[in-house]
Parts: sequence; C-alpha cells; structure tokens
Amino acid sequence: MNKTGKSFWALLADNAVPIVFIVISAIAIPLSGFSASYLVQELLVRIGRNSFLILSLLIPIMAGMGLNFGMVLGAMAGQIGLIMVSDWAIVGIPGMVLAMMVGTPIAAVLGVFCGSVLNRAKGQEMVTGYILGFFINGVYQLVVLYLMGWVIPVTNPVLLLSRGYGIRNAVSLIGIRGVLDNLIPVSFPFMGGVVRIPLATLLVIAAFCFFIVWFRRTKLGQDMRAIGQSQPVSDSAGIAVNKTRIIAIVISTVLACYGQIIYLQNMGTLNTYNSHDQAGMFSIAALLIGGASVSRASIANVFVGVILFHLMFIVAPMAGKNLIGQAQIGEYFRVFVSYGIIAIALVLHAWKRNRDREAARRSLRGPAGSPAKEAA
Amino acid sequence: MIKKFIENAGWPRVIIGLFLLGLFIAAPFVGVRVDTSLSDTLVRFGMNAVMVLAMIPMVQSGCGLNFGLPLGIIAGLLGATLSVELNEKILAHCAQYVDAAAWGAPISFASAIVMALPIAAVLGYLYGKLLNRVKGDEMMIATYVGFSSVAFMCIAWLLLPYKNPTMIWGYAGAGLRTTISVNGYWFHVLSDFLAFTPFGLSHLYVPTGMLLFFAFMAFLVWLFMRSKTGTAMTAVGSNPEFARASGVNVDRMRVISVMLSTMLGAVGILVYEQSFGFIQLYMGPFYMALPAVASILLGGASVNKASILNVAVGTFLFQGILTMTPSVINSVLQTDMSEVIRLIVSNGMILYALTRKVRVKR
Amino acid sequence: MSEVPLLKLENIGKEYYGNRVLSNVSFSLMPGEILGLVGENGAGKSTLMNILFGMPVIASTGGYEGNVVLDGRPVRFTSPTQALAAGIGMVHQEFSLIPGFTATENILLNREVLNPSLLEYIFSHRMSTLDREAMYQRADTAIRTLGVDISPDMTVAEMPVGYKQFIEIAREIDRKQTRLLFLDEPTAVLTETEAQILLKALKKLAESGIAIVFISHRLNEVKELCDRIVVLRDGEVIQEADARTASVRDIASWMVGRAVSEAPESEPQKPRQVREETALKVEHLWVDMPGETVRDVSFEVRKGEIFGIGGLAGHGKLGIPNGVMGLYPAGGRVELFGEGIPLNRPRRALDKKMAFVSEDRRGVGLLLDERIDWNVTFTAMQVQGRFLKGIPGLFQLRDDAAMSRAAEALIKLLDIKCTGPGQHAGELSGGNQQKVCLAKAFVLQPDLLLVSEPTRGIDVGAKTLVLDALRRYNQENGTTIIITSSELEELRSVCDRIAIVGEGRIAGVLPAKRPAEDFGLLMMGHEVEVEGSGGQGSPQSSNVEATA
Amino acid sequence: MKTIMRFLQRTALLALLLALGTWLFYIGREHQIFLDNKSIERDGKNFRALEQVNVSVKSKSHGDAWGEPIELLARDRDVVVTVGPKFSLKAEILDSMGGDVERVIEITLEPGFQKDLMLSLPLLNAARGDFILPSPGGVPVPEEPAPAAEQAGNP
Repeated sequence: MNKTGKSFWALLADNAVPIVFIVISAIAIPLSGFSASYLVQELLVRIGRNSFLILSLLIPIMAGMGLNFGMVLGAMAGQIGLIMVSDWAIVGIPGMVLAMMVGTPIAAVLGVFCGSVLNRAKGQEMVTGYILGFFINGVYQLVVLYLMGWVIPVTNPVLLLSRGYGIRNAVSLIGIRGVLDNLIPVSFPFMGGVVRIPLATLLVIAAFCFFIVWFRRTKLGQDMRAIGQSQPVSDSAGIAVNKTRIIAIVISTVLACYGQIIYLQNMGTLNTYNSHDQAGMFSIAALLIGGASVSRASIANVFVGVILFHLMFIVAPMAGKNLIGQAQIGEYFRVFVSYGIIAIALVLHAWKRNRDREAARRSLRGPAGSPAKEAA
Repeated sequence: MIKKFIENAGWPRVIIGLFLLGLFIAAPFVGVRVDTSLSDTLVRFGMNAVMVLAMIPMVQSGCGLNFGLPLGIIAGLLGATLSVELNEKILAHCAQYVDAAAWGAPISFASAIVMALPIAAVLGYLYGKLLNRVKGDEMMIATYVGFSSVAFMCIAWLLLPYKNPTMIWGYAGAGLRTTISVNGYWFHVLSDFLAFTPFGLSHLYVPTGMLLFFAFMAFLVWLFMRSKTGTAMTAVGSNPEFARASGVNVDRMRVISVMLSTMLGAVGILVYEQSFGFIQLYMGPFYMALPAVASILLGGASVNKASILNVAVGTFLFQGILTMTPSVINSVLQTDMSEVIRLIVSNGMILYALTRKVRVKR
Repeated sequence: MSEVPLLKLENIGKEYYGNRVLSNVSFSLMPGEILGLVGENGAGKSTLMNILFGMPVIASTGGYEGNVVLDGRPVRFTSPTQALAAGIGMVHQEFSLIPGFTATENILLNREVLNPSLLEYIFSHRMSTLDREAMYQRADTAIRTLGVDISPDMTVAEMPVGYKQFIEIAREIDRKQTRLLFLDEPTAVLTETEAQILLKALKKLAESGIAIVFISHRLNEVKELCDRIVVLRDGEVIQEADARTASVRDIASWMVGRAVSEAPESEPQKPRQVREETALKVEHLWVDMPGETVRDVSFEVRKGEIFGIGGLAGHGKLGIPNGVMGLYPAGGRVELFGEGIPLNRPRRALDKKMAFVSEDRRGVGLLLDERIDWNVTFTAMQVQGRFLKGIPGLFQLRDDAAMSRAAEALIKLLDIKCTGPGQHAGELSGGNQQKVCLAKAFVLQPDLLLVSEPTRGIDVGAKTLVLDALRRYNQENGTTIIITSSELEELRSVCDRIAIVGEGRIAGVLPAKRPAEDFGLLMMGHEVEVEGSGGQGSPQSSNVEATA
Repeated sequence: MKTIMRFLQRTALLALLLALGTWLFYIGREHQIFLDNKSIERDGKNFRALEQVNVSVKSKSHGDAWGEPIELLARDRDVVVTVGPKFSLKAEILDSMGGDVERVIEITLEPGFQKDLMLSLPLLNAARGDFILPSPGGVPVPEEPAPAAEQAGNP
C-alpha cells in the first residue's frame, strides 16, 4: 500500500467515531422529518447549553487524569449557587453571576477534595471520580434536602418543601431563564424559518475557548501536559505533581459549576435532585463522540461532539417513531448510544494503551531475533 | 481482646455494626417492632446475598469489583421471562413425570435458572474476553458495559416476540411490561420453603428456603475456590505473574471467573425476584451493581481479595442498615434519611476500598 | 587549578537494612576535572550517586555516614532539588525525558522562560505564558555547546536513542549553576561516532570549568576521556589511578579481582556426577525481555553440571532463563535431553520437569498475600496435579493437609525462619523468601533447575545458605542447575563452567577456575582466549555478527 | 516582600469580589411590591379604599419602561415585581364613575437591600408619608407534591 492510502485509512480510523455518527445522523435526519430551520435552531440552543460543560473536561485530560467523572461535583456546586440566588431573589445577569460567585468556593473546595482522593487512587482516576460523584451526591442531598432551611438559611417558601426545610424537587429559575441567551437578541431567516442565536452564550463559550488556548501556553498548562505524559519525569524535574493534579481538578470543577449554571439558565428549571446526574455522562459522551479519547481532546472535539451527539438526540426518537412506530425505541437508542459510546471509548483507550505498552517494549528489543530467524 | 477483634474485623465494620446494633436497640423506643425489622433484614439478606456472592470469582481472579453485574442480571431476566413465557409448555412436558400441581412452581423456577445459565455463560465469556483486553481499566469499563447492555436490552424488551399476555403491554399487544408479576409462576418458591415464625412471634418471618439456597450457593463457591481451578484463580488475582510462571493460563482463568460471576449474578436476580414478586425490566438492573459492590466491601473484602464470610457479613450489615434506617431514623427525625445514608455509606465504602489499596502490580 | 577541591568525599558509608553497600569511600574532584568511576554492578556506584544527589531513598533508609564537602563546606542534601540548586547535575541511565515534548520543552522542563504577566502576582508565576522564542534560543545554545546538530523543535519520541542522551545532557548544561555533572553510562546506547562526539563535548565542558564524573563500563572510553579513575568494588575504593598510566587490563582486574585463592575453597566434598550427556541445548535463542534483551545465544549444559551465566546488568543474562521458561517472547531452539521445548509456553517448560526460580522474587516468584504452603506447592499442584484429593479427572479439591506437610518438610530442610506453613510469604525476610522460592522449585523435583540471581538483596549469611542448598541439591539428586548471577565470585564458587553474556550474546564460556580478570575482560567486551571446553557460543555469535 | 505584595493583592482581589457580589445582590434583587387598596385606619382617620386605580411600575424588570398598568378596584390587592434597588410607580386614580383619571401620582421608591414592600394606595392618595406598610411575609404559593425520598436521585 502506498503512503497516501495508508494515511487515508489512518485518518479514517482516527476519526471512526465521528464518522459513524455522521452516517447515523445522515440516515436519521430525513427519517425524522424535521425541517432544517428547526434542526439548526435546536442545535444552536444545545451548543449554547452544553458546550461549556463539555469544555470543562479538557483540562484534566491534558493533565493525564482521564475523563473527569467528578465534574458532577461542580454541577452540584452550581446548583447550590442557583438555589441560594433564587432564595435571595436575585434575577437577571446579576443573579447568574452571583450564582457563579457563590458556587465557585464550593466547587473549589469540592475540587480540592476530589483531587486529593484521585491522588490516592492513581491509575484508577476515572472509576474513583465516578464513585466520588455518587458519594458527593449523597452529601449534596443531605445538605439540600435536610440542612437547607434548617441550618443553612433558606426562607423563600417557593423553594422550601411544605415541611419547612429541604428544597423542592423542581425549582423554577424564571428569574434567570434565558437571560444570557437573550442578552443580545440576534435572529436570521433560514430555510423558511427564523433562527434565533444565543449570541451572548456563544460569546462566553468563545471566551472560554480562548481561555483554554491561553491556558495551554502558560507554565501551569505546560506542567500539566508534562505530568499527563509522564509523572515520574515531571516529578524528577521538580514539578509538584500532586498539587498540579489537584489544581487541574479544581479548575475543571469550577468550570463545570459555571457550565451547569449556563445549562440551567437555558433550561429555566432546576431539578434539584436529578439535574446534575446526567451532566457528567452526557458531557463525556458528547466529547467522546467528537473524536476525543481518554488521553487526548481538543476544542474541535468538543464542538463536533456536541453537534453530532445532540443531532442524534433530537432526531433519534422521531426517527424511531417514523421507522418502527415507537418513539420509545429512539429514546432507548440514544441512552444506549450515550453509554455505549463511553464504553467503547474506554475499551479502545485501554486496548490501545496496552498495545502501545507492548510496542514500546518491542522497540526496546531492538533487532533481537532477526538474525536468529534468518539463521533458523 | 477487644482490640484484637477490632483489628480483625476492621474499623468500618465495627462502626457500621455498632450503628446497626444501636438502631436495633433504639427501635422499640420509637415504636418500631424489632421482630418485623429483623424479619425484613433477613428477607433482604436472602434476596441480595447471591448477587453479592457473584462478586467473589472476579475479585479473586483480579478482575476487580464486578461493576458489570447488570450483564448477569440481564441473563437472569431473560431466563425469568422465558420461564414465564414457556411456563405452560414446560409444565405440560413435566406433567408426564411428576405432579405438576405440586411441583409447578419449583419446576418453573428451575427452568428459569436452567435457561438463564447458558445465556449468562455466553455473555460472561464475551465479557471476560473483553476484560482481558483492557487489563487495568476493568472496573470503569465494566460499569459502562453494564450500563450500555441494560440500555440495549431496553430496546430488546420492546422488540422481542414475547406472547404471554401477563407480560406484554395490553394496549400495544407487543413489548414487555416494565414490571411483570411472578405470582402464579414462582412467587416465593424459595422464600416459603420451610419458612417459619419462631418463638410464636408472628412478625418474625424466616425465609428458610432462601437462606438455605444462599448457603447452598455459597457452599458451591467455596468448593470451587478449593478446587485446582479455584486455587489457580486465587493465585491469578494475587499475583498474575506468579501464576503465569507456574504454568497457569491467566487469561483463561480470568474468563472463567467472569463467566462464574455472571452466572451467579443471573441466579442472584432470580432469587431476588422470586422473593420480591416482580420481574423488573428496562432500567431496573441499572444500579443493581453498586449495592452489591458496597456490600462485599462493607464485609471486609478488598479490591482483590474476598471471602464468603465477607459476603455474609457485608450483606447483613448493608441490608440491615437499609431496613433499619428508614423505620428508626424516620420515627426519630420524622424524615426519611435512608436514601441519603445509603448513598453515603455505600459509595463511601467503595471509595475507601479504591483509595486504600491501589493495585500497582501489572 | 584552584586550591579547594570542588567536591570532596570523606569516608562515605551506607547500609541498607544491615547490608553494607558502601564503606569508607573517599576521593576528591577539582573543577574542570573528569573522573572515571568504574566498578561491577552492585559495587556501590548507584548508592554513591543517590547519596550525592540527595535521593529520598537514602534518608528513608537511615541516611549515610561520612561527609560530602562541596566548595570546602560540608553539605547534606535531603532532596534532589537541593542538589540541583547546589550545582550538581545528573544524567541518568534511563531517560527522564517526556516523549511527546520537543527537545526545547524537555531541556527547559520546569525551567521555562516566562513572559511577565499580571496574574503572576495574584496567583503564581505558573500563570505566566511561556516565551517560546527565548526557550528555543536557550535550547539551541545548549545543544550547540555539545557540538551536535539536533533541531530544538524535534519531539523526543521521534529521536534516535543517541539524540535522547544528548538532550539529557543539554538539559544539565542549560542549568547555569551546574558545576558538577554526573553521567551514568551515557555512551551505552550511543553508536561509535555519537560516542566520540559526546566525549569531545564532555572535554569541552570540562575545559569551561565543569567537573565531570563519568561512569561507564567501556573502559576504553574511560581511559580516553578521564583524568583520573576511581575503582569501586564491594562498596570500597579499591584503586585510584591516573587514567593515562593504567591499562585496561589493570582496570578490569581491579574491578573483579579478588584474591584468586578464594575460589577453590568451595571444592565439592562428594564426587560430582557430571556426565558427558547433554542436558540442555540452546541454539540461536533470542528473548524479548525489557532491559535484558537476548539477541543470539547458543550454549550446551551437561547433565549434572552446575552452569553459571554471568555478565553485566542489562546485557541479557537474565533474559536467557526467562526465555527458556517461556516467560518472555522468545525464539530459537531449546532442547532438553534431546527433546524440543516449545517456547513462550511456561506450562510446556514446566511439564518437561524444568523449574525456575525467578530473579524477581516479589513480582514473579511469590504470592506475597498467601500462605507459605500455597507458595511452595502451588506450581506442583497446577502442573503435576499433586496435593489434590478426590476423584482424579472428575472432582478434586486442594489437600490442605498434604500441602502443609510438604511445606513443613521443606521449611525444615532449608531452615526457613517463619512461624509455620500458615504464615504469609510477604511477611518473611528477603533471604527466607528466597528459600521459599527454592522450596517451590524443589517440590517440583525438576530435572533441570534454573535459578536467577539467587542471592540478590539478601544478607551474607542467607547467601551462603542458599548457595549451599543449591550445591547440596545438585549433589544429592544429580540435578542439572543453571545459575544466573551478577556476582561473579559467587558463580565461580559454585559453578563448573560460566558463560559470560555481553550485549545479548555469549561473549565466552570459561571453566570457573579461570582467573577472575579473564571474566572481567569478557564482561568489558574484550576478547579472551577461550580454550577447549564449551567454546560453542563464541565463534558462532561472531559469525552472526558479521552477517548482521 | 514579594509574599506581602502577593498577600495584599490577593486580599484586594477578594475584597473586590466581595464588593462585586454585594453590588450584584443590590442591583439584581427582585422585589415584590404588594399594592393594597383596602380601607385603612391611621391616626384615628379612616382612609377609604379607592374606587379604581391603575398602577404601573417602571423598573429594570421591563427594561426601564413603564409596565402594563394593573387595575385595582376597591379592596383589591395585587403584586408587581420589580428588579433593582430603585423603581418608579405611577398610580392613576380614577373617579368613582370609573371613567376619568382624577389624578396621577408618580413616585420613586428605593427598596435597596430590602426584599418586599407593601404600599397602601389610599394612604398614597392621601399623600401621607407612611404609605409603606409592613410586608405581609410570604405569599401563598401553589403547593406542589414534595419529592418522595425514593425519587430523590439515584444511587
């Protein structure tokens, strides 16, 4: 095989996951019967809603800590911020910013905790972060369901359960609903419909992308890349490995907190006990669909992923209904895909790592054997 | 003496055990019947113990905690639904040999196990092959393989051509229901076997059959772990390099252990269902792995060492807390904190195990 | 030359867990001087380096004796950072480079040039961005100082091995305060020309006033480059010599030479039954064992013989038994009593009644978390189906009682100090663990016993016991034994013949009674006249070399 | 020196953040303005409820424009929502026939950090200064089912 052909196949193999999803979407879109303007509108909304959360995953990947399943901790911090702000009845952009300011210290503390735990479980970061998410979820429920309105002052009866403490299942965020999305109203006609663009949200996301680009160029970013590739070498070069890993998780957690606030700002209601559950899983699935792996992810992966994942999310139920007559199948299909894609990405990663290790060993071997083979 | 005991038992167990004891002592004072609670604990112990037992082979062979338990559960669910679907045919066939009226339920239950096991074996084989390729990341991958297989089965439950009207949605005429009652098939077939209420306490129901069944399964596992293969499996978990140098096929041992775990999981869910009374399909098996994992860790197992004693102690403590906290704490605080306590205790246990002993051998 | 030596060591000594590895080491070094430090593996070089570099492992094992004097002031480093700050640089044997980074990034790792930034004050300097341009310049300068032409933008992963070595050295040079540079076998991975370039660069560095300690097994290079040579053996400075006057042969004999009279002391009491019959025949064996690659090895071992395999670490001697037993990917042909043994299948090797005591005791040799009787009998149970009860072929359970009995017998035989067969292997001392490994092999009743590094990391008393046990076992059962060891003296005291492995090939097979210098020269890659017995490997391998 | 500098700068940043938080709290706070058009007794005098009054409010909640007027008949109570520390209120008091605007009162109020305000329209009409009544506390909210504990999240 010649060189170009080989690189073409390599390119195809590298991007197998996005390509498969493009194909699935290409088949499902006509089946769903949605109009182009509807799809574009929905996608724009979802890009604005989810990108920030997904972007928050990038930094731990850079530091070699894998997919930060502990990002739900940040989501919970963001929700606590939103609950407090709702209680104080701060609305609009000030409300959102204040929610972030309240969430930041909580997220930072949780991030330090998470980072320290992950440092004790090196090599098992993902599963530990995942369980940590559940564990902190228990603590979160303890705080929100029992302590709020009792120990933590929450007085607004709209938020509290009728028993006098604990937050209701659903909290309406009417005060900050869509404030960022609609801050700069822009819309344009598109294929027989009108598409509104959540410009301010997209600008915030763009700013975040610039932050990441800038961050990669800082000393801290450089240290994280070094640690991500080799902890022992970084350590012997005098980089504080554990501390830097904690910082990576703290940044990710705090950003996830902001991401969740932006997400809920768009949704307009907070499901106190469920909203954060899905945040981690969907973000991770989207990132992986975008072609990222456990050890390598770029900003492009985020946007490709969010578009493909949510395109499938929008069209799958409808396509399922039109194809088999059951919307339920499409629903389950997208759940299956979300989990399946994570499973596949993890398998591919582990597989590749074990193979690389083998290859690395082989490269150490040098020309061993070859003369013997000739002789034999 | 006490110090020695604590050392042997380990702090987490002592604390949780004392907590549970405290709950039992406090129960009468807040108007909760101890005998009912004890009975509930026993029932839940019997329901869950086999699923916890399913952790042992994989832990012992070094595959880590079986977060992929849902795979075994799916096999069990397939067996259960098939047994209900084919109930009449099976009974008609067996009527030639035995009295179908008296033996109907046990035969039906046995048929569920018999049908579930080969499915579990095949799934376990494939799953084991997969885990062999991803050594080092077994637990995370197991979790997501479990999840995605549950989601996949959600689609399958809708599409599989089941016909029995007790199982399918009435209005659609196709697709299995979310919960299927096993009443009339094999409801309480184990639980009620030799069940009795000792000391004339009408509220203290002892599901003897279910406990005996667990004891039997535990005995089988115990026997297996003492066989040549079981010994090899333990060595593989303890030090794969040692096992390899001793001529043991490490990958094969791991596959066998995963198959065993999956099969035990399948039997475990059947035991659970016969006591519970319903087959829970769709997202039902989703989070079933975590309590089982937490139980065995609570019992003192580590990520690569587990014994039957760990299973029994852990399941009893875990289920005890689960039954006691809602009733007792509820009466004291007028609020149901059991869910929160369960979350914190079970996941705290898993976290403790993960951070305590990181496996660096490879 | 200035009056005050840059570095002065005064009576340095060090013990690891009661094992003395260094005693009374003293020498000094002037600025701009190049000192060659030579010695066998285990002579104490690494420990000395660890002490000078303030490695935490030294402090955590009880510190060291004596004084390190730098610039006339005594220093005691507790971390590598302190040593670096004091101007000591070290280039390690294994590369500490980040493969995905460019040469620039690696040379300036954690010493990056930063742009000033406001955030630096609020957070820390780590929030400043990197000044890539300046970094490039600095890396380029450092590389040029070495006299090689490597693009600073090249990623390390794409570099040939030799380049990596230069990058490592460039990193130390870039450190402005570096005045003392340690190089641990820097030329081992270099080609001839690369090595020449490196030596030239080092000379240039020395002229600029940097003192260099050069550690190498290539004695020619040491002689060519260094001003002075210090020979370490068994933790002591054996000889300090002027490099210009000492000959390679002198150096080799200082390194390995002990009083030659020591060897015959271990003459077997009973008549040994070494037969002419060939027990093991190895032809063109290659083994892919990381760090111990075997390229092309052929030799024969006679029945009843104790055969030694020696050589420097990393040259492949350990790969031979591991490859024969199928533990690492291997190729070639291995025959036991004329029957071919399939490679890469540990089970098949065990089935042919070969047993192996691994050099990696804790990693491969033992189940640390299990009982001694498990450890001793496990392999026999799996391979030979012993220690089982029940109906064979149908249903069998472990026979715990039989296991305990077997373990107890061996505990007595080998004098293993433990509380009983129920104790976990991980709780035993190193020497006793080694005996458990031997017991495991003895239980198999092997026809051929391969023992790797039987005395590594155990104390002197246990060493003798282990070697005696092997010798006795050979005498009593006529078992053929192959011992692989880095300790030449030990091999010479037990073995009948010794093969020396160099760079993955047999450098030569000599009777154990030959003088130690001969073995030393073989190890250093010099030719030695091999007479008669067992010259098998040598001519063939050189033959292959010519074709390859 | 550098550490002191850094400490000072960090303290300043923290103070700045706190100030920003307070400011956001101040400008972003939502207030419920209860409008009360009931007869009320003050200083022994009875102020009758107004027949009809149209109240409109200008605050940041509607982008600093006058909102839709709310019609309050006698004995009506209603609530408007304002955002920010300051709002203007315009009350058009209609004559008893319900036709013509009798008079228009325009005032600007500053609830500041306070949460809710209750205004008595009869008092306002009478141009008394004490037309701000004590806030009635929470308003009844539509009850929704409490989250069942089993539902409260998954494990």
